[in-house]
This record gives sequence, C-alpha cells and structure tokens, in this order.
Amino acid sequence: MKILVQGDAFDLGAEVDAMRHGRTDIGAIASFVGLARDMNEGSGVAAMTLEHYPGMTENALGKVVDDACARWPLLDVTVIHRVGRLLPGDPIVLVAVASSHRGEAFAACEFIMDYLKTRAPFWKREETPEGARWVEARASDEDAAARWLAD
Amino acid sequence: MKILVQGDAFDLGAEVDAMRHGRTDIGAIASFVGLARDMNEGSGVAAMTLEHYPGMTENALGKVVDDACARWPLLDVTVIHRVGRLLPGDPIVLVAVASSHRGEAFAACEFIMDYLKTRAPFWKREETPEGARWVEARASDEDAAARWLAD
Amino acid sequence: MNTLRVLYFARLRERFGMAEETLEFSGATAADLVATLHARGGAWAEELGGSRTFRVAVNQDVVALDTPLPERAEVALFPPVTGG
Amino acid sequence: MNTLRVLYFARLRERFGMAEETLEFSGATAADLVATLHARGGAWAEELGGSRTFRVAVNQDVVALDTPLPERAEVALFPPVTGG
Repeated sequence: MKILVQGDAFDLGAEVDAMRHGRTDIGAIASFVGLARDMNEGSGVAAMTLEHYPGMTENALGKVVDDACARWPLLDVTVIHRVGRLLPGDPIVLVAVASSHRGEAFAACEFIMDYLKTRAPFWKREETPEGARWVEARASDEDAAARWLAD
Repeated sequence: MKILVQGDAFDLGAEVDAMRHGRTDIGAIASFVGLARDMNEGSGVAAMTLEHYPGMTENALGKVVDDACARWPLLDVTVIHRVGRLLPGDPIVLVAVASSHRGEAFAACEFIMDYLKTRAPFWKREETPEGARWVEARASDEDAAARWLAD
Repeated sequence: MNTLRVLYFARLRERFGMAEETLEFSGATAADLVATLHARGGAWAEELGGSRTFRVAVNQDVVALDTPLPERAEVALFPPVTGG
Repeated sequence: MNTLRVLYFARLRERFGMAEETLEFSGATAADLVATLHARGGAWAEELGGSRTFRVAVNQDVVALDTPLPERAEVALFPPVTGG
C-alpha cells in the first residue's frame, strides 16, 4: 500500500510497474487518473490551486484504502494526490488497484475515488475570467459515494 | 481511438500520456491492465500462448469500442491486446478510456473489458505441470458481459 | 456449388489437424456446413456433435447456425473465446 | 478551561483571515465551540450561521456537532471537500 500527497507530478506507468514488479499473482490492475480541465460549471478555468489538511489527509486516504481492502481481496493499492497550483491538462490524482481478478480491481478503484472525493480534506480554488472561486461540493459526488452503502 | 493486436509489450504510461497530450478537456482516464498469472483453475501455469483470428479480432474490438462510444460520451479509447507466448507477470491486455467525468470512464473501461472477454476471438493455451491445455470459457465472463444488457 | 474458405482456431485447429481448407459446398446454411464436417467422423464428430460448445463466424461475424452462407464466404469454427 | 488548537481551511480560512488559532474554551461540545465562534459576528456569523455548509473535524476525524471536545483537541472547520 502506498499513499502520497505531493506537489510533484506522478508517473502512472512507473507506479503500475512498481506494483507488478517481481509478482506473478496479480491478474488485474485497474487505475484512474483525474486531470484538471479547462472548463467547470460553465466557466473557463485558467488554473487551480489545491489546498489540503496535512496529517488528516493521509489519515483519511488511509481509511478509505483500509475500507476497500476490507471489502475486496486486494493485492496492492497506490493513491497519489497532488496539491498546489495546477494547470488545465495536469494530472491531479492517481488511484491504482491490483487484484487477482478484474471485477474486484475495477470496483475497488472506483470505490476509492468515490470516497476520496467526499472524505479526503482537499479543496480546489479555480482561477476563472470572473475571478478566483472555491469549487463547491457536488451532490453527485455524495451520491456516488452513498451507492456503495447499499451493497 | 486506437486498437492494436501485437506481440510486443505495451507501455501504459506512454499510452495514457499520448491520450492526454495537448488536451485540456479530459477530466478522467480509467485504465485496465490484465496480466498473466502463475495459477489458474488450481494449477501452476509456466507460460501461456495467445492465439487469435487476424482480421476478425480487430473488427470485433472495433465494434466493442463503437458500442462503448454509443453508450457514453467518451473522448478517447485505446485497446491493445498481445498475442503469442507470455510468461506469468507479463501484461496481456490494456484498455484506457478518457472522458470528461470519472463515472463514464470507469463504466466504459469495464464494459470494454467485459465484452472483449466474450466477443474478441482470442484463445489462451496454458502450459501446466499436467501438460498444455486450452483455457475453457468461464460462465462468469458471460455473466459480466450480460449485466450491461439490463441497463 | 459455393467455394468456401473454412478456418479453424485453437482446440478445433489442433483436433482437426488443420488451420484452413477450401471447400466446395452444396448446402445453404452454417448448419449444413457443420453437418457436412460432422459426417467426417473422428475428431470432427466429437467436436461438432453437440457435446462440446463451438462458435461459427461468417465473414468475421459470429452467427447463428441457421444463417445462410454467402458466395465465397470465409467461415470460421472455434471454441468460445478466452482472451483478455 | 480546555486549550484548543483550531484550524480553518479553504473558504473559511480566507473569510476568517486566519489559518489557525489557539483558544481557551469553556464549553463541552463541537456545537458549543461553533456557537462561540458564531458570536464573533461578521464573516463568522455568516459562515457558521446555518446557511452555508461546513464540517468539523476533531483530532482529524469529521464528527457530529454534539461530539464532546477532548482536552487539547485539534479542531478543524472547513467546507465540504472538493478534491480528486
């Protein structure tokens, strides 16, 4: 398990290679990269700054990963979330999940993203032509996380 | 859209970087790598050979990708499937899907894998201590593909 | 007569001892072709006799057995796929 | 009296003009602390008065407002999270 909060860019290929290196029991690696877009809520976005709560962030991400490991038989998980100023096109977050079979890897990867979005203390501030604004939380993200409760 | 059938290894990081290069409209890239395992159906697997039906394979993969694009607003899709002899730990298949939002990217990536497993003409032959054997199709793969019909 | 190119893959290729043949065919449907091949006996009868599952593709699309075979069709017989 | 370390993040940090303060607190629960801060008026009253949503974390866990505050707790107030 690997959980990092960092300003630097990450390398998806290197992270996935590190997961599978020297192992022959992994059948599936599902991964996700979230990127900064040039549009949000109908406005152009020139840049964004990600603020977080050092200490709590790592704890919250660790709990989300622990929850995923309790639900599915996972072989490895990597979560990397960037903070600081990012430009459109820049990668923000990486989640990679290794498992024996694909169904578990997909489910756990999506579960971790859904809970990360609602539980990990990150906040986005966007620079738009109308000025800077804090991104408001979306009800759709709460819904995405809540659907795992019914399983 | 990029669909390849090849003997050579692929590079997940390079494929995902190629998808996002020069673009600022992608918010989510979900990807999947399937790997050769050292165990299947209770036997050790020393190596496997993947056979395919040249021509039909590319057509079948193209149809699966077209079906995914008809269901979700996707920005780009890459599918690479290897053929020939592979060892445990070797990557077999890569699917990467770019979209504006994560829900669509995850769903389409899993959909493509589920249909690839049941529609694309690849066959695995495993080398085990009991001799070589053709892998039998799994009912669970048919079930995984069938669940998309109910949506 | 219809001249068909018939391809075999995976277990069927191994059991029939050939990857491909050209066949002069007088029947109408994929089922007629399967009956013709089944009548060869041995591995053909075993694999195509109903106890093992196989698929038929005509011009690279998997079809039902009652599908008519077009002129000069490429027909392929193979086991259920196991890629990914 | 309980000496609390109180942290503010994102919009609340900007609106309150501070990232952190140390507070001598005589109440019992997170709700008591919110009431104390709300009584400062201005941005404090606007952000904590019920029309805007905020979260309270105690020792780095998000908690309900009726949660008692332990001695020397680290309490954080922040808007709903928007990472990923």
